[in-house]
Amino acid sequence: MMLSTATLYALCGAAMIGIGVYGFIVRAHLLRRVLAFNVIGSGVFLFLGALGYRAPQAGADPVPHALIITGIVVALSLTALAVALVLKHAEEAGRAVLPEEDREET
Amino acid sequence: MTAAFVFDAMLCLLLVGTAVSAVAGRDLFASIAFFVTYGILIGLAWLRLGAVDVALAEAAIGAGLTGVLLIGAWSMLQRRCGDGGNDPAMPVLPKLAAAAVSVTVTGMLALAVLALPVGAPGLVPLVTENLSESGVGNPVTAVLLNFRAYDTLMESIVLLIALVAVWALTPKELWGGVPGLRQHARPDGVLATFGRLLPPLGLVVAVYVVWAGSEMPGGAFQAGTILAAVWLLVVMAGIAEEPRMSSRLLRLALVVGPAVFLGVGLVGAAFGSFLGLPVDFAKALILAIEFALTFSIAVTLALLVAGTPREGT
Amino acid sequence: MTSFLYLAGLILLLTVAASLIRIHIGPTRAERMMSAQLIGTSGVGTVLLLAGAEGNGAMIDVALVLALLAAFAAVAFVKASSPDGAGDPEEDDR
Amino acid sequence: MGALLTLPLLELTVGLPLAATLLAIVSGRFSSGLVLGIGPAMLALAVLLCLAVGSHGPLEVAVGGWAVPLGIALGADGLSAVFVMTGAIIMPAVALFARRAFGSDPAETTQSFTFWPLFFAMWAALNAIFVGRDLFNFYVALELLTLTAVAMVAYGGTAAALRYMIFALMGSLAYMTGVALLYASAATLDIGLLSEAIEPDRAVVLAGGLMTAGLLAKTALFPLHAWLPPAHGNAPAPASALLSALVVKASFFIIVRIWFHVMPDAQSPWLVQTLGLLGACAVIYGSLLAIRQGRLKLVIAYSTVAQIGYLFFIFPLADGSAFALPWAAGAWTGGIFHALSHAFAKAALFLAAGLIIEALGHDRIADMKGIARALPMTMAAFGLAALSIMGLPPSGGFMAKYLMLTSALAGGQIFYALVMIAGGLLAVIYLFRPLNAAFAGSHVPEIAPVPKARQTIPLALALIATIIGLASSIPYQFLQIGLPEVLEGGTE
Repeated sequence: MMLSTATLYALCGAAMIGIGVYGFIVRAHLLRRVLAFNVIGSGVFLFLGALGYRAPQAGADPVPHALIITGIVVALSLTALAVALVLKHAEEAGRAVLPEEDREET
Repeated sequence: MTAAFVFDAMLCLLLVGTAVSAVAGRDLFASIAFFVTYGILIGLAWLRLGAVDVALAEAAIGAGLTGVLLIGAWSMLQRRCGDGGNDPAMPVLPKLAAAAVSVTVTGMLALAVLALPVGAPGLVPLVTENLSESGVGNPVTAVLLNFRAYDTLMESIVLLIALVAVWALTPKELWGGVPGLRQHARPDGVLATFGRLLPPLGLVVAVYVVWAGSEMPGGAFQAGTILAAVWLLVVMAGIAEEPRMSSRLLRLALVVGPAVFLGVGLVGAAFGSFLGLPVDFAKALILAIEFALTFSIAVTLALLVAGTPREGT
Repeated sequence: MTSFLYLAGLILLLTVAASLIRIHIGPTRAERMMSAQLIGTSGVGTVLLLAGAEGNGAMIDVALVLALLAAFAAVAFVKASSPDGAGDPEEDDR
Repeated sequence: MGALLTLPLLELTVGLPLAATLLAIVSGRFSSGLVLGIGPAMLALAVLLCLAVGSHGPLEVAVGGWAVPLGIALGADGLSAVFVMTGAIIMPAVALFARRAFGSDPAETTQSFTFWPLFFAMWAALNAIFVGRDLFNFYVALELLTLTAVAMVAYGGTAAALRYMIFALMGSLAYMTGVALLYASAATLDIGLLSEAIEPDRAVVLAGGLMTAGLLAKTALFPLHAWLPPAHGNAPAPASALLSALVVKASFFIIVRIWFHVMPDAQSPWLVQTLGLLGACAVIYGSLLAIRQGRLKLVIAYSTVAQIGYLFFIFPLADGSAFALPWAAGAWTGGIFHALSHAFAKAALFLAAGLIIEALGHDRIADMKGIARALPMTMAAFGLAALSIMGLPPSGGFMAKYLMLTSALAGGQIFYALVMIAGGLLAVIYLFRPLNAAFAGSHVPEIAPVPKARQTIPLALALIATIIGLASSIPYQFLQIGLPEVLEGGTE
């Protein structure tokens, strides 16, 4: 069976969500968590956008596109606040890791 | 058709590869470089999915601004705290558990995708049917600024409040100062020259993107990001300084876009429906909202990237 | 013709893959950043090929924005590698 | 009365605080006075909204005149109206209380500038959720709410804010993934249309699970509660009051909308019992930890962890999956009642704790002997609010627990009845400790002066928490307006 473009990219989005989730759990460094958040976020958007392209002959569905643009801006807003918080925390605590997760370094 | 499929498969492979490297790599800076690449590749994926507007937003925000934000944060961490980005080690068992969670999430989503009906057109017919009433020719702009304008209004407030939230982290003694680091460069150096050459070009592109947005892909958020990048470039080249947080003019600049948007919405409420745009004036109103929004978004984004003031005056 | 454009795009993607390996190996930051910039350039090229393949002129705008913003990331990197994080490596010449 | 329907009531409940947000950014240090105008206006709007819903039943308007599924609808049933009203009382009360901390400096400071835009944006986001009908709009509103809440927590500590943000970020992503799946299944995001369009198939059940998991992280239901005590316990008192009283309820509100309005058919015995059990764990675990805290604000914060648990008893008790049981509507109403009375009581407790900190300079329970003699009005407010949290008559908390308890007994779910009784007893223990300390000894401690006018604010909120128990029939009747269909037939 030949995968349709929509299905292929939707599966790719699902894979990216999984990869991001792994990073979000495993990596304790807060800037890496911000990075993982962005990977999951774009995975979710790719997932939504791909599913809106299941009828290419009718054209891509513009409603998910609008939702995704809104979502990208919202994700950027959250990222900016998260980065500012991480920097402030690192200046206070010396490291960009939450105290309870500060185990031995590799 | 097959060539396109091979292209898609290769792109997906690269996407997964860069995502894994960005998340699992050891060197933090390399991870950020992978993430910037990842943003570029997603932009390509959006083009393959017929989403040119999203590709523009991704190219500007995902690959551009987020990358700059992360590079800046990496630099600050290293300089101020000597934090090179090393992670505390996680024991193997929790790592396996995390991998299991990740595989489960992906697996369940994949199964759901395969179970969804194929050929579903979504809301394409409804948007097409109502496009002539919306005042613009680009369906995505019609959704963003007319059909679902309420979402977009809230989104513009989200961006503004993100800046207020970042400012809320300002140390007491630095309040009202100049956001970010004090930038400087050799006056006749490459950086300063670059900072003089690029802005006019960027300005033209930004105006084009917002103007084109009503009929072609483009719009306020993409154009605002380009303007913000241009302004940040001017600042980084040491040609101009960020305005002080306490500036009244700056605060007016921040709110003018959302205020015009909300104002149009409330006037609409007085004449029938909140955020309702009369067909005859829809195009003019949408353009007015978009230009005001572009300006405010540009100022907000530039200050978001700069962050809180770092040094006293 | 369309197939040919996709195949050309595929070749550009292969150059992207090569650059990715360079980001991984490094070892200096400048090398990593330069390969990310190279990928930006390949990205611009790929966008233009896709615009041709799908006959959608609007896609060219994406290439424009990508090119403009890629330069911006490079400047941010140069800044970050200056001594105080806000300067210009050229200032050292003084 | 018909004229009410021509007013843009729903739009203004969101639009007015949004306008206030923008004004607060440009008006600088005068922004603390804005609430004097906006507060009464919002209260008037809430009253009109209640009148409109009371006389005409559920309302719905299409924003911009675009009908769903293309556009976005706003709507209000009894549930929306009651929550908007609760916000319209608590928000201005907290704002009046906060004017001293965030508005009295002659020069502009970090907090005196940023608090007010955050405050009004929080209000707009809350109301957008209470009158929302669109799942994606909920997402945008939730993110606005998260930004304001994280920033307010950051006033009290960066690490606590980061911990909160980590949970909130994961929560948003899970929620958004669910929304994506639902849109892909049904090509609409409107609550009403979705409830007709979807079948409980694989994608829909997964979407429901993801959205719920995400919202639970934001509501802080056990075991996703770890962020809440440091966040609510260390933020400035007015911020803690808003966070505990209203912010955690907003994500709970969306959970109720999803499972009782969008996909009641997808409720499975497995789901309702899991949510109920997590709620039970939260009640016991939160209460036990509240007993062990040495600081007053942490006791109150852990109490929030416990009280959130009760909210989720509505799932097993009002199980809408099979058919409308006679007691289902009672259990559902009891759960909502609990959310409301907890909002008033918890806001009163945190504000009272804030006054004690202002007076003593700390909130160590062991060192507040005799504070009741120095601050009688504040301790009266604390005691009255504590009654409601314990669930003793005649408070609103009693009414809520009574409704839930009778449903549990009628439905033969003895387990939940026992947990509720145990939770009440544990609440008596953890709230008795500060009360006991406050009334202990015979001397009047030295304190910084606290104006009487500010002490009346927590007292008024505590009185409302009591009055809604005494006059419970009005909100009770109100909550039956636009009751979810799955619960209809359950009302006598």
